[in-house]
Amino acid sequence: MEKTFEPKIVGFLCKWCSYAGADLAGTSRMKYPPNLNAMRVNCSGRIDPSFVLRALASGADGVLIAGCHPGDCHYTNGNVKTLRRFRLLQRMLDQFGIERERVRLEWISASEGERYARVVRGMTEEIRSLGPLNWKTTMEVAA
Amino acid sequence: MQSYLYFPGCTLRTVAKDYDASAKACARALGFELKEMQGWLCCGAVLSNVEDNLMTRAGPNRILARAQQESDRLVTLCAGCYNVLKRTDLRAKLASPAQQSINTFNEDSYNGRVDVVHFLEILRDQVGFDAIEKAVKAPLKGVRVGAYYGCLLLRPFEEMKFDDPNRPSILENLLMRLGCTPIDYPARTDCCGSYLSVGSSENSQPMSATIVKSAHSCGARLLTVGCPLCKYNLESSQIPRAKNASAEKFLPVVYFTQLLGLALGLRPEELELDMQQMQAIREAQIPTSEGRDRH
Amino acid sequence: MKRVGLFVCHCGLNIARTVDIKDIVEKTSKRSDIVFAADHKYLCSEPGQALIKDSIRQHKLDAIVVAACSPAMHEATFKTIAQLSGLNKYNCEIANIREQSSWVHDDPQKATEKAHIIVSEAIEKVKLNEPLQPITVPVTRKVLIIGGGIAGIRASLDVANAGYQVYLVEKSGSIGGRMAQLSETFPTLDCAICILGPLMVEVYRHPNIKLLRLSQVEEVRGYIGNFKVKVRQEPEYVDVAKCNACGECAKVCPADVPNEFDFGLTWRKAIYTPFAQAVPPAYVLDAKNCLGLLPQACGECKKACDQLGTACMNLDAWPQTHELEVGAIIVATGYELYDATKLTEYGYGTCPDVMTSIEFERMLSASGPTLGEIRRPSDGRVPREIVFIQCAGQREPETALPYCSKICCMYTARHAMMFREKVPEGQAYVFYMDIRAGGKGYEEFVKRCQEERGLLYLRGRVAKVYEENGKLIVKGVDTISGKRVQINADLVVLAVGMIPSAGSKELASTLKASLDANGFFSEAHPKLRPLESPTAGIYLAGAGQAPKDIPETVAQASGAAAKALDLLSSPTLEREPTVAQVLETCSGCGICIPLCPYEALTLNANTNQAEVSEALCEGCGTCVASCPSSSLSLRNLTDQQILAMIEAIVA
Amino acid sequence: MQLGLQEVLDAKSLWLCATCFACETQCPRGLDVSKICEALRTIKLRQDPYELNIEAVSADIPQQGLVSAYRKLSSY
Repeated sequence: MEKTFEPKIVGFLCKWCSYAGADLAGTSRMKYPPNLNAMRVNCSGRIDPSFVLRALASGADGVLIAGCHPGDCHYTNGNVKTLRRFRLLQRMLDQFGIERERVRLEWISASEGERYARVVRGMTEEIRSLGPLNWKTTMEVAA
Repeated sequence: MQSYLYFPGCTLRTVAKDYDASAKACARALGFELKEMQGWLCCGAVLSNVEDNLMTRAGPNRILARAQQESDRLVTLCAGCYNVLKRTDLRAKLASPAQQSINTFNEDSYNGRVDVVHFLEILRDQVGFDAIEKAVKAPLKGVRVGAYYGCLLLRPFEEMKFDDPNRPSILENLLMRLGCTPIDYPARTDCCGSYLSVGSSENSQPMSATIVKSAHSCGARLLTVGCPLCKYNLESSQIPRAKNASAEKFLPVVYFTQLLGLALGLRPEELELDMQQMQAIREAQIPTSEGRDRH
Repeated sequence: MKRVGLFVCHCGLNIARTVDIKDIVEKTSKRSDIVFAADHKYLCSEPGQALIKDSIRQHKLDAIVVAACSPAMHEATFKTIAQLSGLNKYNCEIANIREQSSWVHDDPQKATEKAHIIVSEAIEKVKLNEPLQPITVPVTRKVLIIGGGIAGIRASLDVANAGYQVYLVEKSGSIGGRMAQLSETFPTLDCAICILGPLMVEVYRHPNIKLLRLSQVEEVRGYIGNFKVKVRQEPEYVDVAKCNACGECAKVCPADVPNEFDFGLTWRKAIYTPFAQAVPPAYVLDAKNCLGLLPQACGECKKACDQLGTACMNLDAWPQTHELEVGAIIVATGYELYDATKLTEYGYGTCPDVMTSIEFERMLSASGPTLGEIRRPSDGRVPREIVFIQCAGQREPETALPYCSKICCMYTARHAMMFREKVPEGQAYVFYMDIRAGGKGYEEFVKRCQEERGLLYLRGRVAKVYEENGKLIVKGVDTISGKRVQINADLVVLAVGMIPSAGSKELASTLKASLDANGFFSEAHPKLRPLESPTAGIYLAGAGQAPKDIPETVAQASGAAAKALDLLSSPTLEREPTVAQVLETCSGCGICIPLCPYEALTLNANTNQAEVSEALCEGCGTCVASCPSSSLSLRNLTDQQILAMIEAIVA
Repeated sequence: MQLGLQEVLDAKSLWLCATCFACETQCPRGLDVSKICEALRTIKLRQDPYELNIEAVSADIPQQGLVSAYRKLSSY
C-alpha cells in the first residue's frame, strides 16, 4: 500500500490570541491532523521572514503564522507589521518558485478554537495535495 | 429623447391598460420614452421560493436575458413584475449551480447584468422630483390621497431595498410635489390579500377592507397604487358596500401615474381616466371656504 | 552544558490515554542533553510538585521541562516550584502535550510522535534560556476612574476609603449617572436617588477623591502602574467652590433648552443644575445653548450672581487640561439606550404617546416632569390602557440588537405594577418573549407584580403600533392562545435595549483597551478575569462592560476597586524581564525605532546605537524581527532559540 | 416537520399566506416564514394536487392574480 504523504508544517502562534485559540480547540476536543507543530511566540510581529525560509529550507512543507485579528493585537499593532512583512515574503516565495499556499498568515482569536482547527485541517489538506516541497534536497543538489 | 427599456407585463396589456397608457404619457410629458422590450413574456407574477423546481425561474431569466441585448436597465411598472424581475436578477448575480442549470435550459445565459428598476425610481433618481415639480402645470391642490404601497414594492426588504419597509415615503414625496395632500394611514404597507382573491375572496376581502377603512378614517378620499392586483382587490372589497349603503363613501383607486399625468396637464383621456374617476378626484379635494373661492 | 530534567504528566488519563508516556520518558532519557526524566499522574498535585523539587536537588538539575497542559494553565505553578527548588524560574519550560496533542488527536502513535516533537522543542529552548531577574518599576499609587455613575461612585469610595488618591472623571455636570434618573429600584422598591444621594455627597466630601466634572480623558500614555493621563475639562464658568446653588442665575436666563435629564419632557435654562441632588452642588453653564459667550452677548446670569455678592461666575473661563499620573484606571462608562426611532414598527418618534422605558421612568419619579403622575405626553390625560413591549429592538440579530439587556423584564414588571398602583382603574398589558428574572428575589418580585396587580402578560411580539382616533392601536400575537390580539391603548412603553455609552469607542482606542462585537469593553477572561480589561492596569465596572443591573454593577465596581488596590498595595511592580536587548553590533540605522508601539526604543546620540527602555518594553519582539543586522534580541526567545525549535520540529 | 408533526401540513394558514413578506420584515430571528409556508404547501401539493376553487374565480381578476394564484396554490 502506498503511504500517503504527510506534510510537515511549522506553526508560529502568537501567545495572546492564536495559541489561546489552539488551547480552546484542545479543551473543546476538536480533532485536527497532527501535521502542524506549533511554536508559541509573544507576537506574530516577532516572526522574522527568515524563520519561515529557514523552516522551509530545513524540511518543512509549509508554515503557518497566526496572530490576533487586526485591531486586537496585544501589542497594539504587531500583527499589522507582520502583514506587511508577509506581503513581501509572498513575493519572495514567488521568486523562489515556492507555491504561495505553503505559507499562510491567519488571524485567529482566543475564542476561535473552531477556526484554528479548520485552518490546520485546511492547510494540511492543501499542502498534502501540493506534495512535498523537498527544498532541502533541491538546494543540496544545487550546491 | 432619453429612452428607457420597458417591460409592461401581461396585466398592463389587458386589465390595466390605463396604467400602461398613463405611464407612457407621463414619460413623454417629462421628456423621455418608455421603449417596450423585444419579445417579452410572462414573468410568472410571483417568484417561487421552491428550490428544487427551477422551471418557474426560467421565464423571468429569459426576459432578462433578452433585455440585456437592448439595455443594461429595465423599467417596470407593475409591482409584481418589479418584484419578480429584481429578485431574479439578484439570484442570477450569485452565479449558483441553480443559475447555471437555468441558463443551460434557456439556452440563453443571464448572469445579472440588467439593473431592474421601478418607474418610481426613474422619476426620483433620473428625472428628479424637483424637475417634476417644475413641470407641474395643473397642481392637484388639496387632493386627499392615501398612497398604498402593498407588499411587493417593499418586501422582502433586504432584497428590494426600495424604501423603508415600515415607513415608506417615496409615493408621498411624489404626491406632495404634485400639490396633493398625502394622507398618512397605518395600513399603507399591509397586504391587500393578493392572489387569495382568486378562489378565496372571503379571505382577501377583509384584508383589503381594513386598508380602505384605515385610509378613509385617516381622511383619505382617494387611494393611489402601483400594482394592478392591489387596485383590483381594494376596489372589489368595496363593491358590496357600495351597492347597498349610501352612507359609506366609495374610495376610488387610481394609479399614481394617472395623478402624475393630471398634474402635468395631460388630458384625462390620455390617461384613460373616466368621468367617474375624474369626479372622484375632484371630490377628494379639500373643500375651500366659499367666500375665498368667490373672491 | 546545562543539566536538563524532564517531567511528564499523565494528567490522569487526559494525556496518558492517547500519548504513550513511557515511550516519551524512555526515549527522551536517552538523549545526551537530558540527565533525568520521570513521569507522574498529576504533576500539579502536591506529590507531583514534590517529585520535581526532589529531583532537581537530587540530580543537580539546572533546567527543567515540564510536559503537561497548556502554559496558560500551570506555567506559573511550575516556575514557582523551580524557583523554590533553587532554579531561576526562567530555566523552566512547558511542553504542552495536552491541548496541542492528546486532546486533539485520536491516533495514539501520531499523538505520541507529536508529543516527542513538542518535548524536544521545549528542551532546545530551555537549553538556551538565560536566568533573569524580574524588572521592578515604581507604582504611582493613585487611581483614575472614568464615569461618575453608580459604578464609578462605588469604586471611587472603595479606593479612597483604602487610603489612595482617586481622580473621578465625569463627562456631564454632575455625578449620579443613570441611577439618578430612576424612580425606584427593583426588587426592593428603594427610591433610587434616596440611596444614591448619600454616596454622591460622600464622594464630594471625601478628601481622597478629586472630582472633575465636565471632563473627558483625552490621552493615555505609559503602562500598568505608571499611566500618564491628560484630562480635558470644559470651561468651568461657575466656580464650584463658591457657588451656593441659589439659582438666581437661572431665573434671569432667557434661553430655554429641552432638559436632557428628563429626556426633553421638561425644559431647563442654559445655566442650570442637572437635577436637584446634583453633585457637585453647583450650577452648570451650557455653552452650546447660552445666548453668547464668545463674544459675550447676554451675561444676565453673571450680573445676577455678582449682585448677590456670590460672584462665582467667570464668563471668560477656558478649557483646562489636567495632567494626571495614576497607577490604575477603572472604566465605568455605563450605558445609553438604543435609538427607538430606528424601530419604525413601534411608531416611536411619530406617535407622541409611544415612549421609551427610561422616559416612563422619569414620569414615575416624584421629581420628574409630572411629579410622579402618569400622563400622556400628547394631551396630558391619565392613560387607562397601557401596553409595555419588552425586548423592543433586542434579541433581534437580524434587525436590531442581538443581545438581551438583562434588566428589562424586571423594570417592566415594576413599571406595570407602579402604573396599576397610580391608576388602579387602568389596565396594563405586557408583551414579552420570556421572563428572565434570575437574581435574588427577582422571580418572586415579578410573580408578585403579576398576581397582586393583575397585570396581563401576553407571550408574543408586537407587529405594529399606530395611532388612530387618539388611540394607539397595538397589533400583536399571543402565542399561548395562538390568537392575534389588538389592544387600543393610551400609552405604549418600549423596553429598549442598553448600548455602550457614546464615546466608548474613542475611549477604548485612547486606553488601548479592546471592545467586543457589540461595542462593550472586553474583559480579559469571560469567567476568570471579568473585572479586568486585557490591557494590564485597566479594570472594568458597570454596564460599560455588559448590560447589568445595579447590584451587579456595585459588586463589579467593588471588585474592580479591589483589583486596583491589589496593584497599589505594593510600591513597586514586577515586570517580565523578557524584553528586547540591543547587541553591540547595532549600527544605529534606526529601522526599529518607529516600529515600537511603546516608544521604548530610542537612538542614543552618543553611541549612535539603539537603546531599549526596560521599563517601557513589553517584549513583543517586533523590533527584533526588523533588525537587518540581527543586533536586537528578545531575552529567552532569541533567534537562536527559534531556529533550534524549528530544527526540532522538522528534524 | 422535523419532529414528525404531520399536522402542520393540514394547517389552514398555509393556504392563507399571500407571500406578503411582512413576517420576514419583522422577524427578529430572520426566519423566512413565507418560504416555510411555501415549502409546506409544496409538500402537500406534491402529495395531493390541491385544486384551487376554480368556480369561485371571478372573470375580471387581473392576469397577475390568476398567474400568482395558480403558481402558489396549485401543483406544478
